[in-house]
Amino acid sequence: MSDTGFLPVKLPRELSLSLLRDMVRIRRFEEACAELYGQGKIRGFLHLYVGEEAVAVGTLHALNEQDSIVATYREHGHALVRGMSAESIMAEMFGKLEGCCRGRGGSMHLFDAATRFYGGNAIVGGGLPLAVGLALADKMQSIDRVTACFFGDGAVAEGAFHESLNLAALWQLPVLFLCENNRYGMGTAIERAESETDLSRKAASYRIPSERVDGMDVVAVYEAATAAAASVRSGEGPRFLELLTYRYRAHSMFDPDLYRDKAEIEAWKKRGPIHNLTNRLKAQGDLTEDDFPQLDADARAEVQRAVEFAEQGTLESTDDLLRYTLTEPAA
Amino acid sequence: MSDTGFLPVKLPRELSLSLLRDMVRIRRFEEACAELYGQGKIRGFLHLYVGEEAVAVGTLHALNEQDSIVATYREHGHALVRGMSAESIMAEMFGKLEGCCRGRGGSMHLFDAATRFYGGNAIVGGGLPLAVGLALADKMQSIDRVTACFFGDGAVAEGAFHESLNLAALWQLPVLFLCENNRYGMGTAIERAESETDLSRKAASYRIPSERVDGMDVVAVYEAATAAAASVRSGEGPRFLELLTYRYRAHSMFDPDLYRDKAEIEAWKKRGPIHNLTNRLKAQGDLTEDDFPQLDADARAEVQRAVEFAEQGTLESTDDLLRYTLTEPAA
Amino acid sequence: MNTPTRISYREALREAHREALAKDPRVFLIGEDVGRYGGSYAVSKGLLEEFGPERIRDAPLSELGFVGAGIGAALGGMRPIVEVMTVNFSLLALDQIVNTAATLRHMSGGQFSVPVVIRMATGAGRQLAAQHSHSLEVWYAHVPGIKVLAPATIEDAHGMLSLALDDPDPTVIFEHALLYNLEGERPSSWPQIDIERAAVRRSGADVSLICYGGTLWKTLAAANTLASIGIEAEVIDLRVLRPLDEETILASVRRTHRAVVVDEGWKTCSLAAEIMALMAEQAFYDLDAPLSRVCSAEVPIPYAKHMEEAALPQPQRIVDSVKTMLGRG
Amino acid sequence: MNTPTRISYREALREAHREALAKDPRVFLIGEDVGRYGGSYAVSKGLLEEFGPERIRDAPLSELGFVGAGIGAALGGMRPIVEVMTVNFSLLALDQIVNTAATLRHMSGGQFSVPVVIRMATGAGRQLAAQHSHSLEVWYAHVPGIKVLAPATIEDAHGMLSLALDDPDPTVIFEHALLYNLEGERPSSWPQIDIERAAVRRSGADVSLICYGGTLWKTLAAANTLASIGIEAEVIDLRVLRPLDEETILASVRRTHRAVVVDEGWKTCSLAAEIMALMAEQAFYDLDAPLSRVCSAEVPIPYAKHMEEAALPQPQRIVDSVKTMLGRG
Ligand SMILES: Cc1ncc(C[n+]2csc(CCOP(=O)(O)OP(=O)(O)O)c2C)c(N)n1
Ligand SMILES: Cc1ncc(C[n+]2csc(CCOP(=O)(O)OP(=O)(O)O)c2C)c(N)n1
Ligand SMILES: [Mg+2]
Ligand SMILES: [Mg+2]
Repeated sequence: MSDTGFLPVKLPRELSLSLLRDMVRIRRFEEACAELYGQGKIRGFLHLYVGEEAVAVGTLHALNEQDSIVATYREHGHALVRGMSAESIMAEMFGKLEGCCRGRGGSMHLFDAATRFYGGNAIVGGGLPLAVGLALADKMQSIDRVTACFFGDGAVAEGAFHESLNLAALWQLPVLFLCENNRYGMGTAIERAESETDLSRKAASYRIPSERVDGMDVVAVYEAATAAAASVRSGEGPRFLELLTYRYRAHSMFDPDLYRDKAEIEAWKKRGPIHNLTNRLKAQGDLTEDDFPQLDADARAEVQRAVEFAEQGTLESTDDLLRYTLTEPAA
Repeated sequence: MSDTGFLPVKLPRELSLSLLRDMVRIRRFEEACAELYGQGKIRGFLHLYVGEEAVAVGTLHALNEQDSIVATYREHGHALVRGMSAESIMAEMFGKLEGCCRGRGGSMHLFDAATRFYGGNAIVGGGLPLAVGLALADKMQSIDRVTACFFGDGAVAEGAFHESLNLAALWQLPVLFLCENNRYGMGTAIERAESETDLSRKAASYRIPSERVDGMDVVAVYEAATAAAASVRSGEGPRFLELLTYRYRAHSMFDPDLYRDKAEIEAWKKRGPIHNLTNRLKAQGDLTEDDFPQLDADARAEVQRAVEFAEQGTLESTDDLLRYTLTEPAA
Repeated sequence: MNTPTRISYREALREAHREALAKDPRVFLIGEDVGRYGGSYAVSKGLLEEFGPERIRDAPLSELGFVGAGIGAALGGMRPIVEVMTVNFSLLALDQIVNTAATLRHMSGGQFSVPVVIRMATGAGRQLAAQHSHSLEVWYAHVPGIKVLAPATIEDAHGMLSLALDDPDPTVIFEHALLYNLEGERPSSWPQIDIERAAVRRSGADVSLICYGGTLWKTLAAANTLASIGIEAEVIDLRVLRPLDEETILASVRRTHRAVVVDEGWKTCSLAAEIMALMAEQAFYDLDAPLSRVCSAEVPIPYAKHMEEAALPQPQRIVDSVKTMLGRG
Repeated sequence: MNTPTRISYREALREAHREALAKDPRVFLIGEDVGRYGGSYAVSKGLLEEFGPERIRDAPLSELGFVGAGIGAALGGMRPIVEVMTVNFSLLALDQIVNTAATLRHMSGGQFSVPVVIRMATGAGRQLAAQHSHSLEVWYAHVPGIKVLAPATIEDAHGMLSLALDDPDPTVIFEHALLYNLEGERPSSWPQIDIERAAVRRSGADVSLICYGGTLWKTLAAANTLASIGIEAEVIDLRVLRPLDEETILASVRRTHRAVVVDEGWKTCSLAAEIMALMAEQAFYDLDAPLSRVCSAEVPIPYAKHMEEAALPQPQRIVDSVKTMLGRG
């Protein structure tokens, strides 16, 4: 750590601003979602990412277009940063035909073939075996690609975690495991879910090199993910990052959030990722007075356009109800 | 190790002889099973324990009558040492009404309420959650008891292993995990199943104290199990022993055993547990010329009686087919 | 006299839990977020404060592990209530339920009992999409060695729990997620119920409508609509999905000579199919018309509201199918 | 002319694997003990030597993990054949099959395909007792988004694999464990088959016997016995358990007016129930007698041979049920 309390890393200004921009985009998008849920425009389960932006942004910026992404039900941010349009995501949550999945998936099931975004999975731990399989396919086809797999601290207790990490390590597959440790699985604190709360140690027990990273510091996340992705890409087998983060909001819109201290939330907010990066950039002289207001205005405008797009979207015909269950015979 | 190559441990002669006796009983029982399978008297799947006797014998002697046992499909030896009669086990495998489970269970499903022998489980890893639950019941009822849970190296890759170890450690339950590492799960060598082949390290990743033990040396097993059971009993939470052993025979009677070197088998046979203990006892002057022939004759006679008992057993009436599915209303 | 108070299905369940926990020290509740969070459907809200963390036991995300542990604890003398958040996640625990809980008594030749109660939310209707909308009651109803209950009313929600706990064998209770908010008058004392019989929720001579769980209310709504056009439907609530109360089902269709089975499960290989098979086997000569069913469309449940509604059984589809059957289409 | 050579169901399967592996580099086999051990039912014996350990990939005991990995690999462009040793262990993998493989195409609005083939042994009859004798085809046949096949003949064992691999959607293939040793004449060239239609394995006008998988041969044996007393049974082998070929089933019963469904699954909520429901729904006016089924007794399968036999469908029970139906009891 340097005197300013930051890692002594200085990213190029353009990159830094782009990290900031993406965090702000997520934040504004998520705030809008919460509001739209209140208005009944978005329904079903809605899980917000507010507070955790540095994780998706730092990791996804460290990957390239050819890489594959497997995420969870808390994935709007990932989808957005990965390059899916805010319009297609918002329309999906409105249940509109113009949504990325024609309104079939909703908030928990965003998919996009073009950006190799493989969801969106509402089964905790369900994405891990899938990621292992995607990586296996790449390795067998000698495709130079990383599969990044996001999952929460809660997922670590699932058998799927254990089986997947072992397979990935055993077969030396190009998977980058990204554990978003926000300290809670719904209302269950990690201390009440894991006998070993240092999750990177658990990863090590599969002989997967692992590291704990400050998930509130997007620069630290970016650096760690860049190094880990490079290692995975070079054929050294899987890597594991435990990203220490926090969600400011309740687990979902149904969660009364009674299981944690308001003081705990406030303490984490002080270390907020956006705040954190703006301070760093200011200290470095990389952020002008106008930069943030500009980014923010852009993000708000993007979200506004997305909401309008979604509002104007159409509903799929119920005549098509049975479609997309099996492949249709070519016409 | 002392000069003789043995642990510098000297157990009381009576105990030593009883360990030897039980290993020989298992050996003779299993040899008879193989033969009876050839004759078509025993059917279904049959998994023999020949070579691994020190594990069941050393561990079960370290436990007491009030403890609970959960085993696998390779459990004749455990059942026998635990105190179930050879008759009831053999009759079970003959499918006779006089068998421990009326012939409903067969070789893979030996059960006995009297000795708290909870099976016999044909699902690899299936016994682990059950053992956790038994221990949870004991802890909640303040019953001073250890639940010993046997499973193979192959089971370690299952999600059930992961979830069970975490639960046991998280809730500090009195479970003694006993991993019978015979280096193969069917035809799959441990190196092709586990990215980390030091299984006691995996246990440690749940913060469960663990130890690797020479599973061909019944004295080492007994000592380790005694210490571990004492720790579990004293309320220190679960313990894990990895018992390094080897099966001389094929996985089951269907296994052509093509996946391993004959030389490997021969090398392990040189370290055979019965051989090992007789040598040690001779070196200690604890085994007279007559002792072994006597034990052996007793074991053969016991097996002979069991076979006769099973032969003479009766078949359950098919009118009773639907019984034991649900509890019957009291008469 | 007091004015009657209202009570919800959720509260009735909570009350049943409270009574069971108070009565028998062997009873405990285990599951994901049953404690601090208060239960994902708030069934157990407040119980942690009352009974403490040992008996209201939050489990990690380990469905196979904690369901198996519940089974083991039952074997070890406790009376666990295992809450699996939803049937969707129970897929991860099926091995323990089918291969252990359902078989132990039999494999051991009758030596061991597994008095575990496994509760789970089921069904669709809240736009939770393909992975959170299953109705797999039929899978469980297929398995010998377990009992399967589906309380559709507040009385059943309350009463079935303690009867299940008294049962020496494993019992699975399905609570349709849309029922938790169902409200009704709080009975001055809880009625005596059983877990052997189906219930005739409405009498009628023209057609039998057979349903369970979440579809009861849709079916009753359909029956009301039918009554307004002069068709009197008998509504049978199965209540017990395994073992089925064949007698009540057959008696009804022998009176009405026509039946429509309503089931939120996907149509093919549904529980509805079993009810139809039963009638085609044992009441064939009493039938005056082809049997019919109203089930979910054969598609993973879509998110969009209009599509989800189109996929699920609705009162209008029940009405239409009865009208067609009676030549009143 | 060469004397015809014999081939077993197992060898036909092996040949199909070999052809698929040789033809398409995207095809690989993954499962427990498929390699060094040679496959628990010896289906893949010799393939490791021929295709190497990458393509004949031994997996650790991790059913959820490697089935999920197969699904992921299919999504990633490969054509995996996943061997789950038996349906009993597939319970551990159901979440990946039902919640991922079966839903991905739909949830993604048609963007993604999962061309995975999952093979598993099924059924009882070898005294393997309660945990190793399930017949859960009906569970899989309930799930939209997958196809379910049950080859009962050597030709189907050979031909279904490549058709399943060509299919862009997930396919589950059930191989009854007692069929592996089935022998027959090796056809000079493999016949063209399909995976859309049920097969009429024997024609007859008096009654339709509908079966699949392991019960085909028992049913044919029963049909022979019936023929000897002058009853001509039509035997329908379903072949495809999802989507069902309703047309062939209904056409048969419309000809014979009577049907017995034979299914090794437990009776309640069996696949047999679905076939009966179908007929009661769509061929009701063609039926001359109550429908009937011969299924497994509702008990975990016992170990003892005589008890196991008593629990499973047997030719004599099929014969008896037809005789009763025809008033020839
Ligand atoms: C298999 C499974 N069990 C339970 C749930 C219900 N559930 C949804 S999210 C969640 C908490 C997951 O926590 P974590 O993995 O830490 O992710 P986070 O929500 O904190 O991002 C639970 C219990 C589920 N969706 N899937
Ligand atoms: C869940 C499950 N998967 C597969 C099998 C088939 N199977 C039976 S034993 C066995 C090997 C188990 O190896 P291990 O745990 O090392 O025990 P060992 O047989 O060596 O004693 C396998 C694959 C099974 N019974 N259960
Ligand atoms: Mg979390
Ligand atoms: Mg082993």
